[in-house]
Amino acid sequence: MWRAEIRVRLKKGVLDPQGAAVERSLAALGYQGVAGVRVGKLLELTIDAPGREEAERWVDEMCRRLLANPVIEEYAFDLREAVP
Amino acid sequence: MWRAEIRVRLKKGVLDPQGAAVERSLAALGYQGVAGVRVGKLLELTIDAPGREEAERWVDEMCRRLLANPVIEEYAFDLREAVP
Amino acid sequence: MGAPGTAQAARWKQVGLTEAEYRRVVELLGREPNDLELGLYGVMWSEHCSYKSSRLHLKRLPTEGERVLVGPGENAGVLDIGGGLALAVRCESHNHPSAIEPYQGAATGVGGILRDIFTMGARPVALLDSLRFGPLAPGPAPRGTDHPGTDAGRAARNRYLFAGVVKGIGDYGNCTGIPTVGGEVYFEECYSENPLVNVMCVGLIRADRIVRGRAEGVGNPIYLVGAKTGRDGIHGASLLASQEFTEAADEMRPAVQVGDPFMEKLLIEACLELMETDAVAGVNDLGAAGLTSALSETASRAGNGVEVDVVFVPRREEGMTPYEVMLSESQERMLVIVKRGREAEVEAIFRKWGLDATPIGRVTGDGMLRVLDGGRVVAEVPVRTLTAEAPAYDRPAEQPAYLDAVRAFDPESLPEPRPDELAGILRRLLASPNVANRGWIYRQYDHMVRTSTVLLPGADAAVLRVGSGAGVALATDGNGRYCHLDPFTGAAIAVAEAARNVVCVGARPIGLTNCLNFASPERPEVMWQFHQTIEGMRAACLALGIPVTGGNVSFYNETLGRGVYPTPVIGMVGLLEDVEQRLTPGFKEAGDVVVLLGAPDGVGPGDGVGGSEYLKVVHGRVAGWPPALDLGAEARLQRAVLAATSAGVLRSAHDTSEGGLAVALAECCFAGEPGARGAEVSLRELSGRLDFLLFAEAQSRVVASVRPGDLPKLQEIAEREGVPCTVLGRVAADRLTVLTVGGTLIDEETARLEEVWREALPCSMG
Amino acid sequence: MRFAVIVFPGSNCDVDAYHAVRDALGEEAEYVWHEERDLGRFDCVILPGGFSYGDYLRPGAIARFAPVMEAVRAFAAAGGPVIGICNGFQILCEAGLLPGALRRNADLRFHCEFVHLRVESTRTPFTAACRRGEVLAIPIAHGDGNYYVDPDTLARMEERGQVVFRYCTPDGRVTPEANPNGSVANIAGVCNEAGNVVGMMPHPERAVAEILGGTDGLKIFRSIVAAAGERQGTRA
Ligand SMILES: Nc1ncnc2c1ncn2[C@@H]1O[C@H](COP(=O)(O)OP(=O)(O)O)[C@@H](O)[C@H]1O
Ligand SMILES: [Mg+2]
Repeated sequence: MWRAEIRVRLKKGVLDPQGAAVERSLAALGYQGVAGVRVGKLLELTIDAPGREEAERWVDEMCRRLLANPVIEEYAFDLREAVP
Repeated sequence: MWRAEIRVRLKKGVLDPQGAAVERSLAALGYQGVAGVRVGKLLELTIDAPGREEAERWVDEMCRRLLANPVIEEYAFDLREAVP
Repeated sequence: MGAPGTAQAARWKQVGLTEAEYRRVVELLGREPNDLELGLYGVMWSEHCSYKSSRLHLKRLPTEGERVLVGPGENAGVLDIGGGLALAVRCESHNHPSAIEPYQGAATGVGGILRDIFTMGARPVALLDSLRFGPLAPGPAPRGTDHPGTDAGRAARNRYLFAGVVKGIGDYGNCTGIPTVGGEVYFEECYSENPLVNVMCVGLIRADRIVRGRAEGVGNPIYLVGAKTGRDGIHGASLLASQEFTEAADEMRPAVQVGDPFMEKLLIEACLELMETDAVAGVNDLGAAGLTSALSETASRAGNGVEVDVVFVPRREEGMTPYEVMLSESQERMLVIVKRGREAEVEAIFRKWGLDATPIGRVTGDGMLRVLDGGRVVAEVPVRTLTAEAPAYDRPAEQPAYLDAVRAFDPESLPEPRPDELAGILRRLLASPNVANRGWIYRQYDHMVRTSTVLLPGADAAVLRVGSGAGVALATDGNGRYCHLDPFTGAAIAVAEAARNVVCVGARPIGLTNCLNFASPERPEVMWQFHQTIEGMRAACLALGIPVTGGNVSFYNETLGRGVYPTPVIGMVGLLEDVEQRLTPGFKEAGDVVVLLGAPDGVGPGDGVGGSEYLKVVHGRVAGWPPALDLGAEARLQRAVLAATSAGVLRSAHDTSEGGLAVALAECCFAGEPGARGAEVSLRELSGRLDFLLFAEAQSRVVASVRPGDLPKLQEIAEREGVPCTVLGRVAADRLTVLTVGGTLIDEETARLEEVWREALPCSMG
Repeated sequence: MRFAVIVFPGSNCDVDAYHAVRDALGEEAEYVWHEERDLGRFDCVILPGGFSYGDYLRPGAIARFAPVMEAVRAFAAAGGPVIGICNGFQILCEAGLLPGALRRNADLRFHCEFVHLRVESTRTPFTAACRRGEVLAIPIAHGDGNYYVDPDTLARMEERGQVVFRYCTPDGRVTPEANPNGSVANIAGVCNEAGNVVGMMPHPERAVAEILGGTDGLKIFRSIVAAAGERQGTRA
């Protein structure tokens, strides 16, 4: 069993309305030195795969097919072995 | 300058309708061995702080005040020094 | 077990019962309850589920009428609207959950009220929301209330609550595809700690297909359908809404539930498809107190018993105890009692929609609620002891002491503004959050989906087209400030104004639902307010001939002994036989005559100054008597407007409310057609102080416009109905001008005034 | 003409699209469940608005894998007219049948209101009966209508006339104030290269009768009927 932590981010250059809103709110709360706020998604899942390699291949495929939209997003993930 | 990567997750036991929908969809796509899908938020930001300690304190405070909803969410973050 | 000692004292307290209530349980059972049984009594005897402080008094509300097909007692009331169609109507509060988590609290409130409607077999067709928050901007407390002023932190919190609630309602309604067509919002200091979130839903149903929430037919299987059961909100809504907020609220936080509007949408479609089949004996939603409440209510209504085994309940989490399963308030679940032999049919429908449908037990004839855990009985109590035999209290009531002081106010003692200050005052009132345009809210709600909304938000009431050519008008109303000053009159005004709003779009009021939001019933002053409110509603309902089809009571809206204003919210339903006859508030054509129907200064000079927005915003006071309400005059006014509508005389109609005549005129201009966005009116014929004439909130008044040639016909109708009819002036192109004997009082470009009114809420919310 | 109205779990403007076609337009319509695989009997396919699969993950992300989408793809490839409205637009983008993606509205709020659209291209069957530059008043109702496409693709789309509608002022000017959601270049609707697949955020099915506030939406439905007539004419 593998636990995947998948990070989906908006591509560089794609405007991030949520990030902009968070940045404004932080400034309003008095955090002046904050910049470059980006809001993405954190997906976590457990996958039953015979080995790390398969797990990696499957998660990568899931990201490409469903979890991220390649027009605006990019993704990265970590895997760690999980006790079932 | 510090770059923070903040992970905001729903607390354990809190219903995650998105995670459940993604899990069903993955199963329909043929990924049978996937379970425990949870969808959270990934926030990234740059903060201008004199040292790691201050950066840590500030980010923690931001999480508590704005970035995470303590009623249903929990958070964790990493900091790394960034060249301005 | 021996006599209850200290160890046991903690026992009843843990489930929110008093010692006397615990003793009553022991007496009813003839033994000590086990922990699970005690938990069942705890939730079912909570204020929220049992209405123990209000039940006796609610009986005073008139509930009968020729159009009432189902009155209070079922999940929703049902009104006959002709042509074989009926409307299911219900209003519910979600105040306490929203105070803790505004987005999810409000969202799950919408989910709950939708389920109340489709439980009856009705398709939900409209939502309305009635909201109360503390002020959005910092400011001092007005004189006349004991609530503190608003500091920057408090104002920020209020904005957070307001934004979160609106988003929660919007997201849930939008996703399920039910238009949110109207509502109201007020901002007052007393709601800072305790915001109010009331949601009303209306559903359409064939009059001969109403489904009851009954566990009929001994031996019929009981199905649990929809979402899986988790540890959500155990002791959530029921206990939260049954005790005032204390510091301990923090500990209740895990009780917050998350809504899944997608699941709800599937449930709606599946349940409505199911109810077309005639394979069901009864249906009930799972709301507060979850399975416990749904099982005991359905059994109780049918006079039957029920037996369920919790092992069959699909779970989201591991290791849940029978107690947790029975008390979970997980959302988006329904109980379906299926006719024996029709199981396969029912299961197929839920499978099609991708939903769990699991038999968990059956209807029995022994009147017991029996809970099994893998075949072993873990609780067994008579159903009636949980429902009909729950305690009912006639709690002590006493007129609050503050009333004498606030009512000592004399309107004439107010400094009179100079004539050249009146335009500025109008602008201030238009910018007040209680008067300003609500577009910031309703633009976040899909109010057009289903393409039935033929009068969009912004008018006095929303209108939906139904059946062939008919229309249904919907409005909510309830000015808590008036009720604070005099709950009897305030409550009567809430009914009268809601009815008037519906009348102003050309509809006849046919029934109402309501939500009564109060502080702790354990305080005699609050109980007095509650009595008075009921009596005021009763008087208005009887005078206007409108039955109450149901409602909801929310007590304990208080924090550390300081409560909300007594706030009854009325949800009114009106009927237009011909939807093409609907009226709108906006002026239609320059040159039309502007008329005020109803007595210009109410029952006399100074009427409508007490409790007014003018008094609070300009003079910083909450004081006086609320506007007087002459129910006879109100009934005549409403009859006159409806008669004029049938005669096709009126081109526009809009009632005066917060901000008085001047604000009403301005709103008629803002809503006007191009080239008819102004008015030139004269107060020459009217006597009295100008600030009172312009801004006092005397009741039973409607600003209308007619073609010059139709004026005599309108005057004739008004005279016949005994309603004063004052010609104020003419519709103009693009300026609002108010003249008096001495000269011009107000002369403003409509567009400039409108900007002030339109920008106020968006500006406060950033 | 026979219209298919695709129904996904969570669709909620399916009923409105159905009635717009049947009652306002006077053509035939049929609901098609997302599990069906054959669209052979239809002349036009509508992917209606709503919240398929709750809009979870991303609007349209899950719906695009529904079995019926294979049939939609084949129908489009054969030149059949396909229109995605609101959520339908999002699904078509996710499925790659239209370029670009729809992000959260710039102000993060849902917007429900009448807006004005300028018709930018009349080469699609859905705008053939409109004039180029014509202004239509049609409601929007969405939280994720902020259209994005990378600059190079946008340039190519502009060249080929793939931008079909832009948000504009009542008198037809394309200004930032007229843009309700932050879409690049005020884009409200686009088509594929061939022009037979159109996606738009506004809801034409909500503007098909005076009682609903206007009939400009009918122009889009009438276009498709006219275009089909012409096609048959040329074929005959
Ligand atoms: N919370 C809300 N949600 C939706 N619509 C609202 C809300 N508050 C006010 N509105 C709409 O704004 C308009 C004006 O409301 P209000 O000032 O309360 O009207 P009135 O004074 O006639 O009772 C109405 O059409 C009402 O339905
Ligand atoms: Mg009104």
